[in-house]
Amino acid sequence: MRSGADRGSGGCAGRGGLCVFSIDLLLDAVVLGVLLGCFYAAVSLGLSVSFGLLDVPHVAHPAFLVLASYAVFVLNEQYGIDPLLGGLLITPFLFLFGLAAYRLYYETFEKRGSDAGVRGIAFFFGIAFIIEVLLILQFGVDQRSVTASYIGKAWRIGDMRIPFRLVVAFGVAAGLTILLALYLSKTFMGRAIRAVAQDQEALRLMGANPIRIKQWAFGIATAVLGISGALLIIVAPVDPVLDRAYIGRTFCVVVMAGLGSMTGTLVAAIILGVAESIVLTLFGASWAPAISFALLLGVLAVRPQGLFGRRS
Amino acid sequence: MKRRTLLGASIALAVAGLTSGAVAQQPPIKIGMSMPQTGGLAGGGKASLLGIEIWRDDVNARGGLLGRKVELVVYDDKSSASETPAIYSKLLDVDKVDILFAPYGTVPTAPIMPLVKQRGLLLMGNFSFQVNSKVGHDMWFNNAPWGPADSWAASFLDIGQKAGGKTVALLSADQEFAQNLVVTARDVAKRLNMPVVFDQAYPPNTVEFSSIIRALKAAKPDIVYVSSYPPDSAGILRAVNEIGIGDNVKVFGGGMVGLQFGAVMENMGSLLNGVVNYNTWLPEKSMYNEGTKEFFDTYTKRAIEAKVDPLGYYLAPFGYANGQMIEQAIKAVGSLDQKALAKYLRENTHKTIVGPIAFAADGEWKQSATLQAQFRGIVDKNMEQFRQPGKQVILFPANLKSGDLVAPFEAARK
Amino acid sequence: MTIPSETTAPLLQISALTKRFGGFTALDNVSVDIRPGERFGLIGPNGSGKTTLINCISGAFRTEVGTVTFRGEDITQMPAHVRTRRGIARSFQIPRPFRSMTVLENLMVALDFAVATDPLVSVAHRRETAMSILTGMGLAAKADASATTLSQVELRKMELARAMATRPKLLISDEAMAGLSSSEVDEVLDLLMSLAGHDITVIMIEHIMQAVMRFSERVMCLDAGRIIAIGKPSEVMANQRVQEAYLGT
Amino acid sequence: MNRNGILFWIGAALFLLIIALMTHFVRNEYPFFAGYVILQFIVLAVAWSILGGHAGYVNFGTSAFFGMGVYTAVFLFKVAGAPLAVQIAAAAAVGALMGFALGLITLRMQGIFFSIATIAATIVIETSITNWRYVGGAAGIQLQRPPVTPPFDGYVQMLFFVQALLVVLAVAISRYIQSSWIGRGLQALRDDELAAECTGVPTLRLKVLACVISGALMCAAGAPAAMYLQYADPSSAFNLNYSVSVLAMSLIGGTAHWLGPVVGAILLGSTQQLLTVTISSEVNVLVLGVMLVLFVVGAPEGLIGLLKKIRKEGK
Repeated sequence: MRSGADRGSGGCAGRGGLCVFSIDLLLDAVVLGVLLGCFYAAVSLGLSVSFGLLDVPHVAHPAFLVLASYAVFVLNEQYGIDPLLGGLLITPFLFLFGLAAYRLYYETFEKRGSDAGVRGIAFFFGIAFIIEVLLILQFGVDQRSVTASYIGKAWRIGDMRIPFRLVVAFGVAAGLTILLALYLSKTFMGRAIRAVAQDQEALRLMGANPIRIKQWAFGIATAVLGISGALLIIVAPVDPVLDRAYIGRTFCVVVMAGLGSMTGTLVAAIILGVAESIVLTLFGASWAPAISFALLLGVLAVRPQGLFGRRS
Repeated sequence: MKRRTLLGASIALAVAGLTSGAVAQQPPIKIGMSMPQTGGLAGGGKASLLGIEIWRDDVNARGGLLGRKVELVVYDDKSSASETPAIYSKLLDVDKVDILFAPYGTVPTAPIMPLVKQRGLLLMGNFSFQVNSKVGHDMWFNNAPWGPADSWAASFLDIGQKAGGKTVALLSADQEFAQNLVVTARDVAKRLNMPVVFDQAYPPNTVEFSSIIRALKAAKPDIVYVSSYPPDSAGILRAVNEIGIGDNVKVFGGGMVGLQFGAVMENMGSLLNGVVNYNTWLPEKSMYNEGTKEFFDTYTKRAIEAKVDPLGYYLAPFGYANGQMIEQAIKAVGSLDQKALAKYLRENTHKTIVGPIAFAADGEWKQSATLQAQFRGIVDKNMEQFRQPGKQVILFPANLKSGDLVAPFEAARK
Repeated sequence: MTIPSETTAPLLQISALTKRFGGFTALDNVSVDIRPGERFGLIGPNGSGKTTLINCISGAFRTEVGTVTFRGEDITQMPAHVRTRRGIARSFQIPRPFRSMTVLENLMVALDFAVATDPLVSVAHRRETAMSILTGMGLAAKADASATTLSQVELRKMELARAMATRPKLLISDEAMAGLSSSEVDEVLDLLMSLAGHDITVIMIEHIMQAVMRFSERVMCLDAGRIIAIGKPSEVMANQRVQEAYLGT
Repeated sequence: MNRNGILFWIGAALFLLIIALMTHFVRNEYPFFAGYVILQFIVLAVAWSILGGHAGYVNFGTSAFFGMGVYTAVFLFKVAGAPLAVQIAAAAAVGALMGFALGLITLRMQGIFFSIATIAATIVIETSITNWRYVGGAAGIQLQRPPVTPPFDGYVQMLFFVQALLVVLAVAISRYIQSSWIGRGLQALRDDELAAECTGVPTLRLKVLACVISGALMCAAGAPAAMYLQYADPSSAFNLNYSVSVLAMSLIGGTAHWLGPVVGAILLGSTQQLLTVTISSEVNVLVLGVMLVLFVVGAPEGLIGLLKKIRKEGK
């Protein structure tokens, strides 16, 4: 295997001299990992609602995410609007888009009942591809990135340096998670959404219209992408097919979290981020994806309902 | 085996026969190729194709070859190896093309090497890396100025050593091309007995490079050799800019793919300053040959509506050069006989807009003309700046040198 | 509390069964014996643990505490399909037909899997068996209709038919009459009556009291996962706590 | 039923005969290159729908199985110059093992979880191969074909025929499963897992069985690709494209009947081949996307379902 003897290695492996550093290397790795994790959480939250709570196999979530990033990019490029602000600006449109998207999904699948799963997935894959191509035709295949005061600077703590981008991602992600968690637990609509996730029948008997509620929830899930998309393009440049890189990651986070648990999503994402960051820093970096997804498989094998799963 | 070479020969003859018979009613000379127009290599593929198309228009304006118009037959290989065998079979068996060009890049090219060898056909390579080393096809000619496999690692590490560097760090994308580069870098480092203090391959789709750069920094190398891909190059430089890389680093860069493309460079802007990276063509005085300026005048115009790299330094002129070489060969040989063309290409030096090209036995350039250049005084969000000389100062090779290294890296970044 | 078991050995023996979901205790130390051939009624307000109990019997849930013994064999850890082969069949509160199949095929699944599949038994023969069961249920006409086209009562019957096709010793009917008109209720009730008796034991969960009264030889009432009363229907009905549980006072 | 069986086998024999004749009398090699790819997709689609169609468990790991097939072949060829037949047989074995392991880990989960798990498994496997120097690692590996074995006079022709054999095998298996108790069990658990369990269907065992068969076939289909391309690199061998195309083919054809994926694969496969040599741009990705959406929305039962409907209305 490659990252064995014939290849030197970073961090501590083999090289005595470096072991001294590996302690605060580890510390850095953990800190950066937590920040990265929060970023992952931010891009997964929407999915955690749409897939986690509504059981919509939303494979196009990352594609929507990239789409949002491009919207933010345009606002930033054309009018010099700050990416985060841009993200907020497009949020209402995304909400409406979400409502429409769910309506279409419902009419074509859930209404027909049995195994919407398979077709739903295919459907969203189709949507994702269409979005990819439209983006390519519009913007070309090159990467795009935004400019903002907090991109490219770092925050010094001793000899540790933390990129502002990630600090922003951290703050926003944390805020977003708390907001959503509160929304779902405190507001009437939020509780209704959770109820739908638990037991549609019960809700129907209570006279509420589950479809309406699910549509609303999907709207929320899509609206969140405004900010998530902004973070995506703040943290790293985006290109039209970037979504493929995030299908695995986002679903990994949501499933590992246990469906529909917002705080769970945050924690799972942080675990993923830290694992990735530590492997990148201290071991054969090229193994990073294997590690994080093996982690997911492990969790699923032991606890199919995820770390914070609600289902028995 | 024998049976197959026979078959190959007979087909080659058939092709030759067909064409010579065809001269009468003057059908066009067909040049067939696949070109990545979707997928990871699309950006480069499109620029490269534009270069070739410009040559086609020029040569047709000059009245074509052997009195026949030149026509391109191009298919998209989706940047993947699995598409090209069918495509090239289509080109040969259905479209009956006269000359084959290879797609841009190693992955799509690799599967067709055995095919062309088996059929004894000439193949003009297009920026693939060492695809012929195992196959050993003597009718293969690569337009890329790589030269010997280890040349650019050698030149980069040499620059670093001259700047007083002793230890090396290797950071590479865990993908095909980057890995080929880093392998040679390991050998060179061993040869120059420079200890490798850090050697990591980061996986594709890595989002955040801060932690890996942090680890690299901790290894305190003098020379950092990076072989990365376009999506990652930006992330790496950002992280370097934020995390810092340590004052002891003399030179940074070497094999970063992407820093040759206009859009990517524009994106990164001032982050590029100080980076020493490989390139193939740059707008420095020393780089202009007969026809070079005219080519770029045309390219710059057509790049806009073609929605491809507005600069097009990296690939386009070499696509054009491929055309020029085949043009000279056909003119000299006076026919489309593959063997004769190959013989001519192998034995002569060819005048092209990227300078004179002579091939070694393996079909790579006799000596490397891979540039190592340092970015200087780059500002953010400005495409035009890259058209001026002095923005990328050529440090290697000596005959094209246009300036001296500024070291250490941290100093050069300011 | 355990019922002093009758002369014959019990068919089903549940002892100290406890089922928790997270913090919530759905079944709390439930113990009961059910005799062969008995018609057993299970009542209790919503969420009292009735369905949970039969999920534990049929194997839909696994239990951590307590044991389930069927015909002298401990089946606590057996997966559902094995229990079915041992002779435990059930219907569902909300009917769960195989929607992509015809009524006949629904039964064929049972005959293919639940009954020890004997290669000598030809497909044709199995079809006959299935048809005869359907005829017994008055569904013969619908044999080749898609399960999705059935009416509520037909669905109920088909589920019972499918359950019967597994040749059960114990048949559990989970609110098979919910949402049916009174005449339909009687239909289904008569069906269950006719099934019960000849070496099939029936556990019936029901909200419709007169149905339970008519059907059951013995009634057990659950509330909040505990047995609050068990015995003759009339006694249980008279029971103070049962009335409280139902009237929610 | 029985007559159908005979008809089927006659059809299969004819199919193989035609293929064999082609390999001898068609001189133009392009049909073999293009045809090979289509046949390969037929095998993949049929194999996929054994689990995805009958049981309704969406496997995203098609590319993982395919890639493993490729690399099993690469490894055996490099280590021992094993002949094609051995490569394929070994690949099938590996695929079966993979299917078994994956099945045991993931098939306890409800449908969609399984899909996610297969994505994860794919990434884990691809990363491991990428880090395996011996088979070329990320840099990829070039292979030199051995001389072709008679009666074939071209290696591509041979591969074409071999892939055709795999098609017949796959279809025969899928057809048997559909008409047997296995098929009925899978169908039952697809409709309602709990109800199936309570009707005596050993759901987990059936699912794992389906996963094993489907995995073996997918891997086998991948094995010849090593010799077809004479080159292997992880990013091509584990390309997401395989997973999605195969999913699309099965759905477009219809998963209710074994013929569905065959039809779908032929249709979409040849369309893709055609587009590659005609439109040749982003547009062919777009076509895949649009086709997917149109079919799942417009013809949820796929072409087969559509035909059935039409016939019904005809009557």
